[in-house]
Formats: sequence, C-alpha cells, structure tokens
Amino acid sequence: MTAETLFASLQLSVPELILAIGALVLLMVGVYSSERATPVVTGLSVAVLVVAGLWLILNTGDGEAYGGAFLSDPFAKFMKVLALIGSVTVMVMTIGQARAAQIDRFEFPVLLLLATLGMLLMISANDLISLYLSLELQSLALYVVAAINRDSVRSTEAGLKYFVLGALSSGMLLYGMSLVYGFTGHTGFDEIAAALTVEGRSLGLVFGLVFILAGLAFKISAVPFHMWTPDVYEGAPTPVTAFFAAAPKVAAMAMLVRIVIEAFEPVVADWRQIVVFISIASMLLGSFAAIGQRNIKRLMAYSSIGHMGYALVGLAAGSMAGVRGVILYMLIYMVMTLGTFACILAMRRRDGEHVEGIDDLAGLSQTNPFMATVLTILMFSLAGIPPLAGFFAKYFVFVAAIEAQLYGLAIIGVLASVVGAYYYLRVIKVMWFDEAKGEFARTSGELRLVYGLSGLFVLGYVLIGGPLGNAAEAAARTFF
Amino acid sequence: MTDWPVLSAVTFLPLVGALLLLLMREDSAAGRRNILNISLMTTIVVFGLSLYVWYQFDPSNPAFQMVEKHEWLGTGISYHLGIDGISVLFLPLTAFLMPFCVLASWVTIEKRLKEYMIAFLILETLMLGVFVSLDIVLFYVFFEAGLIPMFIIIGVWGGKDRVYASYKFFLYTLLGSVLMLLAIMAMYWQAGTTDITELLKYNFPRQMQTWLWLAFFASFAVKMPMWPVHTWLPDAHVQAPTAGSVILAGILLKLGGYGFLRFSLPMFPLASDYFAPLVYTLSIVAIIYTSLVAMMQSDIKKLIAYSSVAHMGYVTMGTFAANVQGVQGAIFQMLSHGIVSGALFLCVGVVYDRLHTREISAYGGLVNNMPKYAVAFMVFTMANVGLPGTSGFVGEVLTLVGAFRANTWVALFATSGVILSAAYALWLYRRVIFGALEKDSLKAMLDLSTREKVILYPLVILTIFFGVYPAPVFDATAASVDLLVNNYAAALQAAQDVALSVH
Amino acid sequence: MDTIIKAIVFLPLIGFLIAGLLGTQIGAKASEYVTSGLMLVALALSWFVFFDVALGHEEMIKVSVLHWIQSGSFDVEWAFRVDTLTAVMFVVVNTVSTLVHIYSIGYMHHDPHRPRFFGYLSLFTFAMLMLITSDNLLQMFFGWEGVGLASYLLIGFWYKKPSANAAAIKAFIVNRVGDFGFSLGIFCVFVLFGSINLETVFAAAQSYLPPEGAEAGEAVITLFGMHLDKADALTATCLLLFMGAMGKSAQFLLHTWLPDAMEGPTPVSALIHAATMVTAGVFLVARMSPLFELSPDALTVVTLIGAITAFFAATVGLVQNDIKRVIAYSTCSQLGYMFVALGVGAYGAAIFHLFTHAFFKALLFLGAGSVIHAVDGEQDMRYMGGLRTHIPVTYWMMFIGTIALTGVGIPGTVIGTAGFFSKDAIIESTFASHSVVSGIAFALLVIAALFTSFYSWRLTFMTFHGTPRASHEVMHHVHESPQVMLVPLYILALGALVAGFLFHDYFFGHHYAEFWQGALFTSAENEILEEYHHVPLWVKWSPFVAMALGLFTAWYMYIRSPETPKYLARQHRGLYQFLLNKWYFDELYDFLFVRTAKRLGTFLWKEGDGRVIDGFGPNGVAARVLDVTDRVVRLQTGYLYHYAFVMLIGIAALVTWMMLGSSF
Amino acid sequence: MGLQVLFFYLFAFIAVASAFMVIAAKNPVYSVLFLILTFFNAAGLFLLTGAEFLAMILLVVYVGAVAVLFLFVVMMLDIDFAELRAGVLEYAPVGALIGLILAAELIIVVGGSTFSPEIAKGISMPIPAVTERTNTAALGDVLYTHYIYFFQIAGLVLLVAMIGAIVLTLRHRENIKRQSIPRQVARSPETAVEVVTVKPGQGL
Amino acid sequence: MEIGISHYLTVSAILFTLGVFGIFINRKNVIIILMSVELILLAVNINMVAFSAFLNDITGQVFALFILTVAAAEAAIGLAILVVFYRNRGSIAVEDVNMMKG
Repeated sequence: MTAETLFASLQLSVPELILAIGALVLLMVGVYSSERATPVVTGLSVAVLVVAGLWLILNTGDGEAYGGAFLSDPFAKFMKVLALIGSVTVMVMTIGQARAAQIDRFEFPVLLLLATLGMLLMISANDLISLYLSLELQSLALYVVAAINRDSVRSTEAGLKYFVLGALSSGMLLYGMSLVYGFTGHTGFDEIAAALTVEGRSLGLVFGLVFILAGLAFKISAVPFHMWTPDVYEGAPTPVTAFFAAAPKVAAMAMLVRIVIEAFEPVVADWRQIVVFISIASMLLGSFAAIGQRNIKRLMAYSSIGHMGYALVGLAAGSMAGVRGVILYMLIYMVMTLGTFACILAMRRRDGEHVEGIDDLAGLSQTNPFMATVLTILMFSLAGIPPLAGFFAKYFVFVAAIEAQLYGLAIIGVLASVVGAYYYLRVIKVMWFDEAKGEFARTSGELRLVYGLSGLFVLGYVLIGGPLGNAAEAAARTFF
Repeated sequence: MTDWPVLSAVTFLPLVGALLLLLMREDSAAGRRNILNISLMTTIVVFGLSLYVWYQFDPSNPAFQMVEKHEWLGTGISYHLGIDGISVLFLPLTAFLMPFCVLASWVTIEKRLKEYMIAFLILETLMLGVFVSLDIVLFYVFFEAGLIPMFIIIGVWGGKDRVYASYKFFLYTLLGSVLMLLAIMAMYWQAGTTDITELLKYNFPRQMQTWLWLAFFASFAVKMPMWPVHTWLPDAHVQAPTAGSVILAGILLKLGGYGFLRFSLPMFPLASDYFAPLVYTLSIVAIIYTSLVAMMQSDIKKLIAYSSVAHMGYVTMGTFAANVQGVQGAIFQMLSHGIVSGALFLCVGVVYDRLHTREISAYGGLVNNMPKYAVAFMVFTMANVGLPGTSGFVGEVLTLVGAFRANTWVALFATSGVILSAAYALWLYRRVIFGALEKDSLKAMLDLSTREKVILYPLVILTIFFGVYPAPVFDATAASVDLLVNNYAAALQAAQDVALSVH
Repeated sequence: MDTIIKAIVFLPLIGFLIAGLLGTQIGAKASEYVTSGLMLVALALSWFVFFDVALGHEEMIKVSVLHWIQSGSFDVEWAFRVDTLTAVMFVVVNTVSTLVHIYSIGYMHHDPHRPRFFGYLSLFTFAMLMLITSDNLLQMFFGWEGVGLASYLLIGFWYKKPSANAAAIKAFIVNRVGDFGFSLGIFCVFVLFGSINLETVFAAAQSYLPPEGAEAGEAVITLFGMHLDKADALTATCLLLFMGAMGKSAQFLLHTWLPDAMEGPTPVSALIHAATMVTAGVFLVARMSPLFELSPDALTVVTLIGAITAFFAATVGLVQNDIKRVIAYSTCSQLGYMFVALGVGAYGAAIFHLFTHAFFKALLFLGAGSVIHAVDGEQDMRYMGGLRTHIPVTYWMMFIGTIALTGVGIPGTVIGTAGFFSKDAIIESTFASHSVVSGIAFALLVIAALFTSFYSWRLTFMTFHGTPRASHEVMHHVHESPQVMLVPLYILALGALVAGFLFHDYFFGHHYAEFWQGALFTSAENEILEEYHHVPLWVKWSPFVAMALGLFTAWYMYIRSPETPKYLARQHRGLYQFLLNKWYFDELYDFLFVRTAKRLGTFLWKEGDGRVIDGFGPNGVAARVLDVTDRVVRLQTGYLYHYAFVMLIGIAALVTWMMLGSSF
Repeated sequence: MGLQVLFFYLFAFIAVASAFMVIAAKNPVYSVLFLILTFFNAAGLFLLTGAEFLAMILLVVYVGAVAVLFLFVVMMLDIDFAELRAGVLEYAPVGALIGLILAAELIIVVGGSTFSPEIAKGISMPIPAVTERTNTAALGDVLYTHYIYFFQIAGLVLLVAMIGAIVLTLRHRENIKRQSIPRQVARSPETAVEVVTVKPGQGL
Repeated sequence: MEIGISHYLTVSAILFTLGVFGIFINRKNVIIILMSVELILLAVNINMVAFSAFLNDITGQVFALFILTVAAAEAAIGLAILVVFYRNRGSIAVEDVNMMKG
C-alpha cells in the first residue's frame, strides 16, 4: 500500500478516524479528570459524533479504500448517517439519565463511541475480515455496556447472556466465513461474487452462507437467533437498551444487505429462502410473544424482533425496491424506537424510581398528555397504521415483496401485523382508557426533545416522505 | 375546475380547527365553551364548504372534477384528489353530520372535552379524505387512519365494556384492511400506478381480478359490515358515545360501500360478476338474520346496530346488482342510512343522557312526558322501516328493483326484510315510547331541550325531504353511475366475446 | 281542474300539519274545526270532480306535481291521475272521512289528545287520497304504506293500552306481509313493461300477450327459479300484486289484523277499517284490471280467496260478542264479496259494493260508536240489551245499516237498500261467470249472505232488544249522542238507503261504459255485464232467501228463545270454540311465525353470533393467539442453554433444509 | 508422507478427544487443562499445514495467556463443586441427536466436497515458497502493509476489551489496604516508629 | 494415503460441533461455555489455516491471526462479565442465570 493510496483511503474514512481519535482522546480526558467527568465526556462524545456525521454528509466522496476492504458509497453513507443519528440521540438521552441508571461512568460514552465506530466500519465493510473485525469491535463494546451497571444482577445477567450467545453467533459467523473463504478463495465481497459467478454454487458454500446469515441474524435479533433479545433488553440499563434497539440494528441490517446483495448475488435463490424463513419466523414470533408482556422494555424487544422480520421482507425481495424499502424501514424504525425509548426513559416516578411496567403508564393521557400523545402516535406507527411513518415503512417493503411475487410472505406479514397491533393497542389502552395511579416526575428537556421530534417525524412523514424516499432510492441504487 | 384547491381545503379544514383546539384550555367553564364553539364553527364552515363543492359540481360530467394532483411519496404515489358523482354526495353527508355530533356532545362529554373534539375533527378530515382521494394509497391511508381516532373515542368516552369493543373494532377492521393493502400493492405492481383514474382504465387479468376482488372484499365487507363479519358493530355501537355511534353508523360504514363502488365494481368487473351470487347470499343472510337478531335485543343501541347491518345488506345487494337502479339505490341508501341511523343514535343519546341506561326494559311510556321526542323518534323509526315518503324508502326500493332485475330470488328474500324491519323497529318503539308511564325513574324526564331540538328537527326535515324529493341526489349521481354501469357491462361483454372467440 | 285536484289531495295534508305541529298551541277545538273544515272543502271539491269526471264524462285528468325518483328507466313522478275510478274513490273517501271528522268532534270530546287524533285522521285521508290518485304503482305504494302508518297510529291511539299497541303493530306487520308481495309485483311490472307508470303499463298491456293460438313465446322473466313466458309472467305479477291487496283488505290468511284493529277509537274503525283503507285492495285490483283481465288464472285465485274470506269471516262473525268485532268480521266478509266480483270480472260490481259498503258499514260502525259512547265504553254485547228505548235514534240508524248490509230488497225490482243492489249483483255475476270456481264461490257467497243476515240481526237484537244486562249504574247514564255525532249518521243512512238505487246503473248497468270510460278494463271476451242479467230466477232469489233465513234464525235465537244459543254452544262445543277463537288463526300464526321468529332470533343471536361467529371468529382467534403466545413465551425460559439450543436447532434446520432442498 | 499421516491422525485424535473432555469433564479445572491439550494438538495440526507462526502464536497467546486466564478465573471464583446438580441431561438425547445430525451434515458436505483448481488459480495473496520467505516473514510482509487496516481495527478491539475488563471489574473499594510504594519510600523513622517507654513489670 | 483438506475440515467440523454441543449441554458452569466458544473458534481457525494451505493463499492465515486476536479479547471480556456476575449472584451455575424470562 503506497502512501498515496493510504492517504486516499484515509480521506474516505475521515469520519471513522474522527471517531477513533475522538474515542482515544476522550478516554484520556476521562482517565485524567475527576469522577464527575462523565457529563463532559458525554457532551464531547456528542460533539465528536456530530462532527463525524457532518463530515460524512458534507465531505466524503465515494470510492474504495484500504485495498477494497472499505467502501464509501451512497448506501453506506445513508446508513452511517442513520447509525450516527441513533448514537447521538441515545447519547443525548443519557446525559440526564446516567446517574439514575447507574451508568454515570466516563467509559460509557467512550464505549458507545467505539461501538459506533464499529458500526460505521461494518456498514462500510466490503470484505469478510473487515466485516468480522468491525462486528466484533461493536459487539464487544456492546457486551460491556450491557453489563455496565455492574452492581445489578439483571444488568450483569443481561451482559452475560448477550456475551455467551453473541460469542456463539460469532463462532457460527466465522465458521461460515471460513467455508466461504475456502470455497471461493477470497474474502472480498466483489471477488466472492466474481468467483461465485464463475464457479457456480456448491453445497459447502451454501452451508457457509447459512452460517453467515445465522450469525448476522443474531445481530439483528431475527428468529430463531433472537433469544437473547428480550432478556438483554429487559436487563440492560434503559439507555443501553435504547442504544441496542436503534443504531446496531441499522448497522447490522446494512451489513446483511450488503453481503447478500453484493457478495452472494449469484446464489440469490438460496439466501432468499433463508431470509424468507427468518423473516416469517420473526414477524410471527414478534407479534405473538409480545402479547403477554408486562414490561415495556421486553415488549419493545419483541417488537424489534417483529420489525426486523418486516425489514427482511424487503431484503427477501432482493430488488432495488426491496433495498429501498429496507433502508426506509430502518430509518423509520429507528426513529420510532428512539422516540419510544425516550418515553420509557421518562417513566420516572416522583420519588425518582424508574418504572418499566406497561401498567405504570396508566392514565398517562391525563397526567402527561403530551408524552401520552407522542407515545400513542409512536405505538400506532409501530403497529403500522396510516398515515404514520410506520405504515409507509411496511408499505414499501411489502410492495417490493409483492413485486418479487413473494405473496405468502406478504400475506403472513400483514396478518402478523394485525396480531402485532394488539399489543401496541394495549399500551395505548393503558394510557388512555385506564385511570391514573400516580404521576411521573417532570421529564427532562432532552427527553422531551427526542420524543417530540420523533413524534413529529412519524406524524410528518407524509410531508417529508418524498425527499427521504428519493434519498433512500439513491442509496439503494448503489447495488443495482 | 376551480382555481383554488377546494377539495384540499374542505378535507383539511377540520385539522385547522383541531390545531386551534390544541391551544385551548379546558379547566374553566369559559374554556369549555370556547372549545365547543370552535368545534361547532369549524364543522359548520366545513359543511358550508362541502355544500359549495356540491354546488360547483357539474352533474352532467361523469368524469372526475376539481382535480388536484401533486407529486407525493414517489414510487407512483401521488397526492391526487377529485370527485365524481359517486363520491360528491358523501362530502356533504359527512360534513353535515359533524355539527350534530358536536351538539350531541355539548353537555354529555364531561371529561376531556378538548381531546374528544380534536379526535372528532381529525376523524372528519380522514373521512372526507377517503371520499376525495384519487390515489389508491392515499385512499388507503385515509381509510385506515380513521381507526385511530375512533379507537380512542370508543375507548376513552365509551361505556362499560369499551375496551373489548374498541379492540374488536380496531383489530377486526384492521384485519380486513391489510388484505386490501396487499391487493393495492399487487395492483401497483401489475398496473404500475396507484392512480385511481388510471386503474379504472386498466384491465386486470381475470385470475388476478378474483384475488384482488377477494382482498378488497375482505376489507369492505368488514367495514360495511356484512354478515358474518358484522359482530364488531353491535359491540362498537353499544359502547361508543352517542356522537361516536352517529359517525360510525352514519359515515364509517359507508366507506365500505363506497369502496365497492369505487374499486370492486369498476376495476374488477369479471370478478364482481363471478362473486355476485356470494354477495347476494351474504346480503340476504344479513338482511334476514340480523333482522331476526335485532328483534331479540334488549339494548336499544344494539338493536339499531343490528338494523344497520341489515340495511347495509341492501347496499351490497344493490351494488352488485350492477344496474342503474341498484347502484343508485345503494348510494341513496347509504346517504339515507347516514342520516337516519345517525338520527336514531342521537335519539338514543337523548334518553341515555337522562337515564344512563340503554336497556329497553328500563323505558316505556315516554310519549306521556316527551311527546316531541316521540314524534321525532317515530319519524326515524319509520324511515328505518322504509316507509315511503321517508328517505329510507327510496334507497330500499331502488336496491330491490336493481336486485330484482339481477336475480329474483335475491329480491324475494331481501323484500322479506321489510316485514322483519317493521317487526323489530315497531316493537322497539312500542316498548320505549308507548305504554303507560309507570316507572318512577322516567316520570321526571323532560322533553327535548332546545339543543336537542336543534339536533333532531333538521334531521326530521331532511329525512322527509329526501323521501319526497330525492332528485338532487339522483341528479348528482346519474352520469357517473351510468358510466360505471355501462363500463361494467361492456367489460363483461368483452370478456364473453373473448371467451367465445377462443372456443 | 288541476288546482282543484291538488287541493283535494293536499287540504287534508295541510290539516294534518296544522293539527299535528301546532295542535298544542292552537288548542283542541281549533284543531278540530280546522281539520274538519278543510275536509268539508275537500269533500265539496271531490263531489264536484265526481260530477265532472264520472258523470260529466270528462277525459282522464293527469296532474304532475313533482319529480320523485328517477334512476335510469325507473322514472317515477308525484302525479295525480283522476278518472272515474278515482272520482268514485274521492267521493267515498272524502265523504266518509268528513263525516268521521265531524262525528269525532262529539265522540272524542273527553279525550285530551284530540289535536293528535284529528291530525292522524287527516293524515290518513291524505295518504288514502294519494293512493287513489296515484298515476304509478310506486306512488300508490306510498299511499298504501301511508294509510298503513295512519292505521298503525290510530289503532295505537290510546297508547297506554298494551292491547292497542299490540294490535297496531300487528296491523302494520301483517300489512307488510302483503306489501312484500305488492313490492315484488311492482318490480315484476317494471321488469315486464319497463315502467311502472300506469299509462305506459296499460298501453303496453293491450298488446302484450301474443294473439290467441299463437306460440306461448319464450321466457321473459325468471322468477324464483321458474322460467316464465309472457302469460305466466303476467299471472305471477298479478298474484304478487294481489298479495298486497290481500294484506290491506284483510283477506283470508292475512285477515288477522283487522279484528284486532278494533282497539282503535270507533270513528277510526268506521273510516279506516270499514269504509276506505281496507278497500284499497279492491281498488288496486280494479285499478290494475288491464293486467288482471289478461290472466284468468290470477282471477281464479282472486275469486277463490274472496269467496273463502266471505265465508270464513261470516262464520266467525256468528259467535263474536264484541260489537265492533262482529262488524269487523262483517267487513272482512264483505271485502271477500268484492274480491269475488273482481275475480269473476265484474269490476263494476266490486266497486259498486265498495261504494255502498262504505256508507252502510261506516254507518254501522259510527252507530256502534254511538252505542259504546252511550254505555260508557262497554263493547261486549252480553252486557248490553234493551237499549232501543234509551237511544232510539242510534237504534234506527243501526237498523238502517243492518238492512243495507243484509241487502234487504225485493228481487227483480229496483226497490231495495244499497247492499241489495251491490251484493246481489255480485252473487249473480259469480253464478254467471265462466270461472272454474264460480260454482263453489257462488255457494259460499250465498251461505255467507245467510250468516251475514244472522249475525247482523243478532247484533241488533242483542244490543237493542231484550232486557238490559248492563249494570244499573251504566244503564242510569245511558244517553243519546249529541247532534254532532248523529248528523253524520243521518247522512250515511241516507246513502245506505239510496246509493244503490241511484247509482247501480252507472256502476254496473246500462251506463257502465260511459261512466267508467275505460277506467275499468274489461276484455272483449268479458261479457259478465250482459250475462248476469240472464241468470236463472232461483239464483236471483237465493240471496233474498238467505237473508230472510238469517233474519228468522236470529230472531228465533235471540228474541224468541234466548236459551237456544247457549244450548247450541254447549252441544257443539268444539265448533263453537273453533269459531269463537277465529279458527285459531292467531294461535297458529303465533306458533308458526311469531314464536318461531323470536326463537330463531334468540338462537341466531346467542348461538349464531355469540357462539359460532364470535366464538370461532374474533374471540376464538383471540383465544388461540393467546394460547400461542403462552407457548411461545414459555419457550423463553431464561436459561442460556435453551437459548443456545434454539439457535442450534435453527442452524441445523436451515442446514438440513438447504441440503435436502438442493438435492431435490 | 507416512509420517505426516501418522502425525495428522495423532494430533487430530487427541484434539478431538480432549475437546470432548473439555465439555465432559466434571471439574472445570480439568476442562481448562483439556482445553490446553486441545490447543497443543491444534498447534500441531497447524504445523502440519505449514502455518508455523500461527502454531506458535496459538501456544503463546492461547495457552500462555487465555487458557491461564481461564484457569485463574476458575480458581478465583471458588465454586462449590460438590453442589453440581444432577438431572441436568433431560434434553441431552434430543440435543445430542441434533448435534450429531449437524456434525454429520458438516462432515458429509464440507469434508466431502472437492475443490476446483480454478479457485486456487484466482487467489490474490499467494504464499511465497518456503524457500524464499518463512511463514512468519510472509505474514509480516502483508500484515503491516496490505492488512494495516485490519490490524488497526484489531487494535481497537483489544482496546475495547481492555476498557471493558477494567470498567467491569476494577473497583476502588474503601477500607482496603493497598501497598503504596511512594508512601513506603517516603516514610521516615519518625513517622513509622513510636518510641514508648515501658516501665518494668507493668506491661502495656 | 494422502492427508487432504477434507481431513482437516472433518476435524474442524467435529470440533465445531463439540463446541456448540458444549454450550447447551452444559448446566454446571458458565466457564465451560466460554471454553466451548474457544473450541468453536479453534475449529474455525483450523478451517482457515487448512484452506490457506490448500489454496496457497496467505489471507486465510491472516484471518486466523485476527481471529486469535479477537478471541483473546473476547475471552477477556467474557471472563470480566462472568466475574461481575459472580459478584452479584454468588454463583456461575448456568441454571442460576435466569432472572429474566418470558
């Protein structure tokens, strides 16, 4: 690698560099300042993320870097912006919540920064090795933050479960990668695709594909590799859960899209079967299992399982419309999730105790109408009721599925969404129909800002959907 | 075509009212009054605008008018509005009922008035939007979004079992609609557009029509509701507050019928023809079955709800008779039922407000101290029965004529509904209104207040007016219905010719 | 002329609106005077029209008022068609109605709801006028249902009485059964002729059937699975229309509402349930004679039903004890006569009987009302008796009514009461007709005549003769009715006596053609008008004999030997009960329809909606979903090894699937 | 060649057998030791394929660091081994069945598959002949040039692991005595020693 | 008899399966699970190295090198989490890791 290519490569990965260097600097800042450095570090992390994001939007070109291992293209940029928004939002939300959630340690924002860096690298990964390494970078950071409330049994249990199953899944992913490497002789996506076109499909390779998809399915918590999700969502500190639910999903989904569309494009028939299967399984399980839940974080876990199933519907289509659908779905899903978690974070009693039961929301429409309205809008949107954003998200992926003639998938999908609507309705019902039991403490400004913006986005999607759709289309065109 | 976007204006004006309400505070009596006044003014202005639309509408032109079209979400979805003879009258109907809903809630809604009115105004926008949409996705958005405010209305201001009812309402209709959504997507895939005007011209393959038709049917049949997917309606009606019932029966049920006319019949003529016997059967079962069930109800609202199911049976029957009488009858029946059933629910609301029960057995002899109420109720009962001279008759007889032309058996069974409807309606009237005033709880009940008179009397007048002089309705709808029916016949004929030439 | 006709029809409506809407403001007296005054004007105008149209031979008049329904070819106007038939009905309706209005001023003067009552009366009149002036079937249906509504309201006028309410509903619903057929008939007409405007239909009907001997032609309509050619289609249409007539005119099988309708105030019974509304069926068949005439089969059915009704109602009338019910059954029976006349093609005779019947039956009812008024609301004849001396005017009026009803007159001459002319014409026409059922119809009619005579005199004897059986208290208060009630009786009595003599030539005699001017259609083969003059002498005498026999028996059983009826009743207990309970029709219908419908309704509600639809539908699905949820949630055990196990199963399954899938 | 076969089977058999013992051994300490044995044999297999650097790394990094870490934690978390629960194998038959199916499929498909020579031709980073470059040098050639990007990410991964381990386990507990060398060095006899005069026969 | 790549792959497949098996068959001790993960990674490494040798491509060895690196990091994190869990719960028996379920 010559100096010029290295320099060109560095130029393409400036946002990542900003994050990496920022993380190291903030680590130093944290280490060498007093205990109360956490807010400062958090604030600075936000700044780092914002700078990286701005640079990404304004100043980053398209192209390959590091010998083809790193790719900067419209798709990557779109998804990176999403991931950054997700991270920034969670970071902002934690500022006021860190102490209450017992995560007020300066390492926390640093770890989030490193995880975000992992995500960006994942999104840009164009090689099995870079994919694996960036995935691990992100995962390891997440294992740690899941357990970061180290004095809580639940938090550490969440971390343990997440870690054990995560390690198993990366084992599977790696095993698949080794097979793919072995059967194609390459680790680069483009070369894999080229080799596959020449060689055609072999069963060993398909096994590799299955293992890789299983490993990635774990990251987006798709059935049957979802089992960690409810427990980890419930156990991890709420800001951490919010983080889990948003940005990593975007990154993992982006990675999944890229690998199946780019590297495995020649064996589309094989991976489509698998994607259809896990998509259906996720939609169904997400819908059914959520009904019995009492804990709202757990509910959101099942909800996210279901939503990943819907997003996969678009991927199963494998067309440009499908990818566009997935992109929009992840965008909308992330906004809805962040808004919802902002509301969950705001569920704090007057005495400072955080509550997580759905029943604790009783009568919210009277005690805090604004939050109740926003949460209602978000719930309806998650359920996919028009004219809210969630409906359009579903619409675009299902259109793609219909175009790909995946009728069964589409039908099961919409039926599952009806079942799913049931539990979202329960949240709404509790807020509006039931009598209030007690009031929540006054919500901090940043949380109100987050859920307010989220609600506004969901509500106003009908107005801004056009430009967003075009951007998503441009991103999707990368692959076609 | 007008220069300013009148349809957008009429559709979204209620939202403006809702936004104004957001600024209001409810805690004081003056605040309450402000909320009520704003709501009332908004609905009245919207009604005025809708009348203007009707006035501007050119009845001789069967095509869509006052069209507005803008790019919207990409991928073929556009913001496209317009009205034709089939949809034009539903605007004034919707806008007309809203002020009554506001008035009906004037004193009865004690808690959370502001949210209540906002929900209603949003609902109005959504309902109006359904009728003016010329993009099928836009249509779906409006169609489906109506569930949200209605769910809240039933759930928050409803009766004892409101949770069950609101869930049932929501999930039942959602289930039907999502299948329609799939069909919409399939149509987009097949035809490459979601523009209704384009889709109307597109010939879908026969096989596909069958599936699309079934998917649309699933949605509209639930919305209508047709037997056997009607059971959400009695529950929803019973639990909903008075104004909610009015809207539910008056307009929301019409969305299904409108959908049949807008989509099923013109876009899938072959499938409509193929499935007409099914629709007939279900309509007949609806008419007879639900009439019998209605007869045995002990809850006033439930009885009226079941009678709505029966009346919607006439609509579906007339629609799928697919001749001028049937279709016009169906439209008229929908409009008339909108007025009459709305009025009946308002009537129930009047006594419910006084006694807080809907049990028929709790009433009796109301005519003794509420003669004015008795008269109004009588008029609506008779309209419900389909007495000539009331609006209920015109639609019923036309749908029957249409059905008779299509299939005499259908007309035979459907006509027997007139006997049953008389049975349940008059029996209800007798048990509530007639008889001696024996129950102490009833003795103190006062006759209609001024507000209630303002609510009921215009409806009485309209009921009779449209029974005697329905011409405005027929004038507005004739051209479009002719076009619809002729295209339908032509499509069938063409398919037959093809089949013949193949053999 | 247009204005006059509009005035005739709309004056009662105005009366209704004034009395109905402003009744409480302007007071009862004003309401009475306004409605009655308007009726008087309408009456005068209708006599004018009668003279102008029927006797003055003016052409048929058509007055358009307003467009009503226009949907494709289904084009209906609000319009008035006035020909002789309408003019006759004008006279009948407005005369009786006016008199009843006036009579009611006296009869109802204790009632607190008089404005409402007079409003209803006027509403009824308006609807009836709409019915008879209609120029299309739908407007006729409007009037048809309108009178039904008014009847419903008036029967249930005393809304505190549960029995009145029940009777009102019964009347409405049984009528609706008839309307069910009527509507289907209208649809048939529309499909067959492409229009329901009478003019168009009649014009088309002239040349509708293929000429005699020609091919029957192919099926023109598929009715309830039957492919009908033109002739059969016409028959079916007529039968369906006739079903409507049966309901409104309380013919056999659909008669049950009429006796119960006597729960209403007596003037109502006179107006609606004797003179006008119940004859609407007769009017309908007469009006549609251009169609009926083409369908001999339909006419046969009409004859048969009419004859059975005449007989059946008469038998029931024999044993009833309620004074109004006796008259009600009598009405029912007389309507049967009219239908027989229609059935045998003697439309003129039918309308003639309608005309005369209106006078004497209204007279009888109003008389009965006067009696009831006198004995303080008592209606059971077993608690009357000996009233002749207390209320002589009423007695004589009732007497005139009775002789008119029983048809007293001298056969072969023109001396006789109104009933004598009309009824005898019917009986003779029946005998003379070529109908396949003429024999049996004739026999039934003659027997019915005998019974008519018996129960009419029985009524007179039980009420006015013998010893008083009412309590002392009541007898003490017995008083003659005021003039306002008696004057209408006088007028009606006059009509009952002379109407037959005056008009029989016009209705069913030499002036038939120029009087009717085609308002009643008779086909070329129909020569009943000619033939009935040539029946054998015994036929001409048979009604008279029957009448005399009836009179004698009644005299014997209720004057001469009052123990006989009781003895006979004991002797033939079964038969007596059978008749007393009106052939158990109410019980039968209650069992067959009412209770079945209720049971079915409950069944469908609880089982159909509740258990099956909701059980397998929403509730069932919800329960299944919860089951699945339970199971799925139980999978989430919280144990790491289970989670890993699930992942392993997933990967193994996918691997196996891909392996097997690719080997296939 | 015979020797290579012999050693392959030797290493392979011991590796599989000891791997089985890792999961089957009752005592976790034994498990760790069996794991070390497995690593040794795997290193042998690496050697057989010519990946000598990796073989050494496996021994140094894995056996030397990771496995010892495991051993350390096992010892540290003073687990009461007597309380190991019985009846834990309820799902074992099903699990074993599925595991066997998976293994069989993998062996049949992966082990039984053939490779076309086409693939070997198209590779991008050929291993230089042993005669020219040692394995270690060959790795070094590419690791810091071509794969510098991956190398940097790997560094970040290790950084995260470090931060993670510290943030989770490091505790500044109160009331715990720690050695402080500066303090020890800075101590003077005056501060360290207190001279007490004791009267004879009285004691303290 | 030639030792081909399939021999190595078979060994690796067995080790992989044993590793997976070890995760869910084990109820005693979470540490065993961590060791099982190490077995899986070892299996992958054998695969990588074998492929590398038989393809004559050094990428596989580089990949294996990174896998070793990450595995070490993973082990560190895993043990750290295990330690904090033990501090809270006083046990690392797998059956005790079940606070949250449903």
